[in-house]
Amino acid sequence: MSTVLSVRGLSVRFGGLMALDGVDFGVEEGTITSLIGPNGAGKTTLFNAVSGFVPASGAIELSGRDLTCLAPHARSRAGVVRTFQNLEIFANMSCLENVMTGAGRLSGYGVLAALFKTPRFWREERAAVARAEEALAFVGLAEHAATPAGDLAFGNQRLLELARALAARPTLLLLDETAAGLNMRETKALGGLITRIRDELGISVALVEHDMDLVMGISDHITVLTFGQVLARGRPREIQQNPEVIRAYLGEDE
Amino acid sequence: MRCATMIAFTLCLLAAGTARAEEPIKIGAIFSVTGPASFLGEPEKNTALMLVDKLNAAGGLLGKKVQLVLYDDETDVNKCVLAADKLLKKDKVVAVIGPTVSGNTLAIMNKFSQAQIPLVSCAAAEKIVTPVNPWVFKTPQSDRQAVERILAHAKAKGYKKIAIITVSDGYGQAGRAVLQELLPAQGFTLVADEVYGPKDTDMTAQLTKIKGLAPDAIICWGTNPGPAVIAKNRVQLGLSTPLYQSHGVASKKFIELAGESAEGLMLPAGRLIVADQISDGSPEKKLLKGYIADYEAAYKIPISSFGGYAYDALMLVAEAVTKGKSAKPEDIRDNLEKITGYMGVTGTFNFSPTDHNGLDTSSFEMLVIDKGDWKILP
Amino acid sequence: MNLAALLQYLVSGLTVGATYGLTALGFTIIFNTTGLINFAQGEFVMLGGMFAVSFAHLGLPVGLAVVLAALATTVVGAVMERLTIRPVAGAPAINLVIITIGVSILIRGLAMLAWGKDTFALPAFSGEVPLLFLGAAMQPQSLWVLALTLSLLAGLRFFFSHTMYGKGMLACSFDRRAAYLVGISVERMVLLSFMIAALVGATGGAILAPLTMTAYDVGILLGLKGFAACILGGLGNPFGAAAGGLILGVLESLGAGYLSSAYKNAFTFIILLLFLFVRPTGLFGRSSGERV
Amino acid sequence: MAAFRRDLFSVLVFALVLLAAPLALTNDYYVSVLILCCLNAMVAVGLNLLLGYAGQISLGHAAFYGLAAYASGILSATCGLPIWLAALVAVTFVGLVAWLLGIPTFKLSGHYLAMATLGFGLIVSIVMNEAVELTGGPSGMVGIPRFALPGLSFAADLSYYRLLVIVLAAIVGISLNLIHSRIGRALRAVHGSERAAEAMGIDIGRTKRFVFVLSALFAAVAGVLYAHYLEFVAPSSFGFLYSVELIVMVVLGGLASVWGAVAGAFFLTVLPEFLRAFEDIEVLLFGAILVAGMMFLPSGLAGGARRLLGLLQPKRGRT
Repeated sequence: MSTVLSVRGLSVRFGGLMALDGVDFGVEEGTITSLIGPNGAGKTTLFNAVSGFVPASGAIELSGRDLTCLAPHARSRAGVVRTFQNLEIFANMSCLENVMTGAGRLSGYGVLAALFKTPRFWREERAAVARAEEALAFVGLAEHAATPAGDLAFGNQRLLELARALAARPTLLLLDETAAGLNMRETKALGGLITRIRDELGISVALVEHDMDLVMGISDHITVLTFGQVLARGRPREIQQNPEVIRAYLGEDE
Repeated sequence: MRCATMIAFTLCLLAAGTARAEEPIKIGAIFSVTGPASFLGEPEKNTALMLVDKLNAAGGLLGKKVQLVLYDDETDVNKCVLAADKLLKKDKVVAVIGPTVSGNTLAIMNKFSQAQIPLVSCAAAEKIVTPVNPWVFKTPQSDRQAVERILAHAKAKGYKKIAIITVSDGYGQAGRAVLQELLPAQGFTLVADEVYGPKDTDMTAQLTKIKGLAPDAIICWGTNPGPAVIAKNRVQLGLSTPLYQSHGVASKKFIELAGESAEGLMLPAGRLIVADQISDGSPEKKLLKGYIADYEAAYKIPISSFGGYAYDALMLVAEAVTKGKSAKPEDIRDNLEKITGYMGVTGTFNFSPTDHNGLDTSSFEMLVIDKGDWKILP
Repeated sequence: MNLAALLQYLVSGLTVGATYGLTALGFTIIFNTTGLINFAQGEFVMLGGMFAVSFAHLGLPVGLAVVLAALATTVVGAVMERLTIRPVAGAPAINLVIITIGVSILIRGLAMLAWGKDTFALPAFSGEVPLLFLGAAMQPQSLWVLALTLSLLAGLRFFFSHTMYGKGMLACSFDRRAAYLVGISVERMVLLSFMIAALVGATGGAILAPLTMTAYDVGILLGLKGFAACILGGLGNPFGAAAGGLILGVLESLGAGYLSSAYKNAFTFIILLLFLFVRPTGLFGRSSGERV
Repeated sequence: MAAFRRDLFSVLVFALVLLAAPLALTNDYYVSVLILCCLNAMVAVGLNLLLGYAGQISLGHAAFYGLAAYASGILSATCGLPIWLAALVAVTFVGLVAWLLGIPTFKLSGHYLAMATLGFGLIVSIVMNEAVELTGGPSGMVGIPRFALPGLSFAADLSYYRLLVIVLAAIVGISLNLIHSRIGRALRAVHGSERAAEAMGIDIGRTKRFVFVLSALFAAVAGVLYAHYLEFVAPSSFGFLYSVELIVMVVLGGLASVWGAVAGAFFLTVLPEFLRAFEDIEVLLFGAILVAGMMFLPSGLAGGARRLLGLLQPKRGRT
C-alpha cells in the first residue's frame, strides 16, 4: 500500500495565531482517513492548506509529487479535489452542468476547438457528459440532471457537490464536513456512499467530520487535531480508547 | 346633373391646387436643447420657433407656410447624426439650421454635401468653414475674431506677458488653439497655458500657478459656470491682473453668478446684450430691440445672447429663399452665397464662395463689466 | 519651491476634497445598510443645492433655506426608497444599482423641468472676503464646508457605534437575516439609511452651492468623485470616505499646480488605480463587497 | 449537438431577419438606427460574457470601444494605412491593452473592480480630450474614411448595415459556441463560486482575463466599425455615461443571455426614437422605463421572454 497524500511539518499562521503548527498527516491509497478534533483545531485549515487556498509552510506531496508551489487550480488538476463545508455549488447552472465542470478537469480542448467545433471538442464533450451522468447516477441524482442547482433541496446539494468532485476522477478526495446539516437517514446514506467511493471507484478519501458515528463507522485511519497540533492517530478502535482524545473531547465538547 | 358633376370636379381641382400651394417649406433644425450645451440650444430653439411663427403670421415665404422640423441632439454626436439622417431622408427638408455645437456640426457636414442640402450651423469652430464646404455655412463669429479683438485691446494697453486658462471642451479647445497661434504671432509671450474641466468648481490651483508667473493679463476661454468660478477665485487670491473673458459668457447669467467678482472684467461680445447703448436711430438698434421685445414677450424670460445664432441662421435661409424666389435646396445654397450686407443679430453678413461665415471683427464690441452691467469700451 | 503656493494648493485641494468627501459620506450610509451603491446620491447633493437656491429666492434667510432644502431632499430619499427599493427587496445587487441609475436619470429630468438648465449661485453664509493665512487665501465658505464635513463625520461615527439605530443599520449590512432574527426591522433601517443619506447629501449640496454653484446636472460628476473617494478610503468606513475625498481633492490640486491642469484628473485616477492594485480594499477597507 | 444545431439555426434566422428588415421599413433613416443598434449589440454581447456569465463588472468598456475607434481612425486618416490594416491593428492594440490591464485589475472584485475599470475609462477619456494633436481634442476628429475592404465598398448605408449584420451574427455565434463549452461552464463557475471553480481545476485569473480580453475585442470591433461608419469620432461618445448605458443594456436585456444582450441593446437604442415625440419629458420617461423594467422584469427582457414561453408551453427542459 502506498501513500497518496503526505503532509509533513505543515504550519499555517493567521496574523499572530498559529492555526497549524508542524502537522504531519497522511492518506494511504484506497483508504478513508478522517480528521477529527474540537472546533478551531485546524481541520478545515489543513484542507485549505492542502488544496492551496491558504499559504502554508511545510511539505505537501501527492503520490510523491510536490504540490507546495502549485496554485489551487493546479493542485486540483494534479488530482486533489475537494468539497466545501459551506456549500459552494454553482447555483446558476443546471446539475449536469455543475458536474460537467468537475469533469472538465479531464478535457483539454482550447478556445479554437470550442469555436470551430472540432472532432476533439465533440469527443471530449461527449465524454464529459457521460462522466457527469455517471457521477450523478452514482450519488442518486440522475433524474435531476436538468434541474437548476439552486432549486435542489439542501441534502441533494451536498450530493451534487460530491458528484461534481467525483466527476473529476480525483486521486484524492477531500470531504469537508459533508454530513453537516444532514439528517440521520441522509448521513447514513452518505456513509455508504463514501465507502462505495473507496471500494468501487478506488478513490482515496480524506474526511473532516464532526459526526462521530459516521467517522467511526467508515474510517480506516483517524488523525486527531487539537490547537493546530496532532494529538493522536490510529485506527478507529484505538482512537476511541485513547485517554488523551477522550479528555480533549470531554474538555471541549461533551 | 352633368353640369353639377363638372362643377364638383372643378372644385376638386381647385381644392387640390390650393392644397398644393399650401404644402409648406420644410426647414430642419438640430439644437442641443438638453445636455451640456443646453444653455445655447434652448434659446436657439425658442428663437427659431418664435421666428417661424412670425414668418408664417406675415404670410410665410413665397406664399407658402414655413414648417420647422426640430430635433434635440442632447449634445450627443450619435443623436445628432441620427437627427441629421432623419431630416435628410425622412423629413426631406430643403435646408437645415444648427447644430448647436462644433463637434456635432463637424460630424454631420459631409452628409449635407452628399445629400446636397444646405446647412447653416450655429456653431463657432473655424473648421466648419475652412476649407469651405460648398453646402455648409455658419452664423457665429469665429473665435479668431474674438481673440483679435481682445489682443488689439491688450496691445493698446501695453500688455506683453499673457496667461490663458481654457475649458477642456470643444469651445475651450477652439479658443485655446487660436490663442496659441495668435499670441506669439502678434508679439505676446504666452507664459501659462492652463486648462480646467467643464464641471470643475475650483480653479485656485491653476490661478495660483498663473499668479506665480506674474503675467500682465489673463485670458479665460469658457462658458458658464467655469469663468464665473475663475472670476471669484481671482478675487479670492487677491489677483489684480486684468482678466479677459470670451464671448462665451456674454450673458447676464455670468454677472449674476460671478457677483461682485465680475467687476472690471473685459470681454468681446456681439451688440445684442448692449442694444440699449447703441446710438439711437441706427437700424441695428431697431432689429436688436425688436428681437429682444419679441423674445421676452413670447417666453416671459430674459433673452439670452446665444439665441441670436439661430435667429441669423433662420433669417439668412429665409432671405435666400425670398431673394432667389425658390425653395429648392440648390437654389437656397447658391443664393446664400450671394448674400451681402445683410444685417443680422450677430453682425453684418457678407457671404461669398470663399467665405461662408461672412462676419468680421466689427461684429464684436469690447465690453467691460461695470456696476453689474455691460459697458462698451471705447 | 514656493511655500505659499504649496500651501494654497493644499487649501484649494482640501476645499474641493471636502465636496467629494461630503458626497462620499452619503454613499457610505446606504452601503453600510444595504451593501448597495446608490447612483442617485449625486442627485441628492444637487437637490440640496437647488432647493436651497429656490428657498433663498423666496426671500427666506439662507440658514432656513438650507434646513428646508435638506428636509425636502430627505423626503425625496424616503419616497425613492419606498417606491423603487422596498418593492424589490432581495433583488440582485446589480438590478438595484440599475434602478438607482434610473432614479438618478428621473430626478435629473425632473430637476431640469423644474429649474431649467441654468446654473445658480447661492449667497455665501459669511461673506466672500477671503481669509488669509501664510499667504494662502480661502473663502469663508470653505471653512463652513470643512467644519460641516468634520461634524457630519463625527456625528456618523457616533451614530453607527453608539446608537441603537446606527448599530442596527450596521447589523443589516453584515447579515440581513441575522439582523431580522434579532428583532431589527430591516425595512425601517433601509428607509432610514436612504433618508439620512439624502439629508447628508442635501446639506452638503446646500453648503457647497455658494462655492461651486449648482445646476440640474452637477450630480453626475459629484457622484463619480464621491464614489472614487469611498473606494479610496475603503467602502463602508465614513472616516475613510471623508479622508478619501480630501486626498482626491489634494491630489487634483497638486496635479494641476505642479504637473498639468489638463491631466490633473488622469493623474488622480492613475494614483487611485495604482493604490488599488497594491491595496485592493482601499485605505481603511474591510474585506471587499462581493455583491456585484 | 442539439444545442449547437439550435444555436446555428437561431443565428441564421436572426441574421436573415435583420437583413430583411430594411425591406419592411418605409424609410432609409431607419437603417441608421439599425446600424447603431448592431454596433451597441456587439459591445453588449461581449460585456454580457464578462458581466452576465463570469460575473465581473466593467465600467470601462466605452474606453475599449473608443480606443479602437480612435486607433483605427488615426491609423487610416492620419497615417494613411489601408483601412483593413488599420482596423486589424486597432483591434489587436485594444486586445493587448485589455490583457495588460487585466493582469492587475482582476486582483480586485466587486465595487473595487468597478472603480478600477471606471478609472481606466476616465483616464482614456481624458487622454482623448487632451491629446489634441493626435485625437483632435473635444471637438473630435474628422476625415476618417468609410470602411472598405479590398474590392468591396460599403459606401451606401444599406450595404454597411449588411456588413454589420454579418459581423454581429458572427459575434453572437462565437459567444454561443463558447458558452456551450468547457469555457462557458468555466465562466459561469467563476461567477457561481470562485473557490469551487478553483477546486475544480479552473484557473480563475486566466479565465477572467480571457473573457475580459474577448469582450474588449468585441467592443473594439464595434468601435472600429463605428468610426468608419460615422467617419468622425469625438470623446463624448466614449465617456463614462456610455459605459453605464452598456451595463444597462446587458442587465435590462437579461444577464447571462446572449440574445438578451442583443435585445437590450436594440431596445435601449430604439427607445429614444420612440420617446422623441414627448420632447421635454423624454428623459423622464427613459428613467421611468428603466426603473419599471428592472422592477417588473428582474431577469431582463430575456427572463421575461422565457417566462412567456414557459406560460405558453408549460413543460420545457433547459432554457
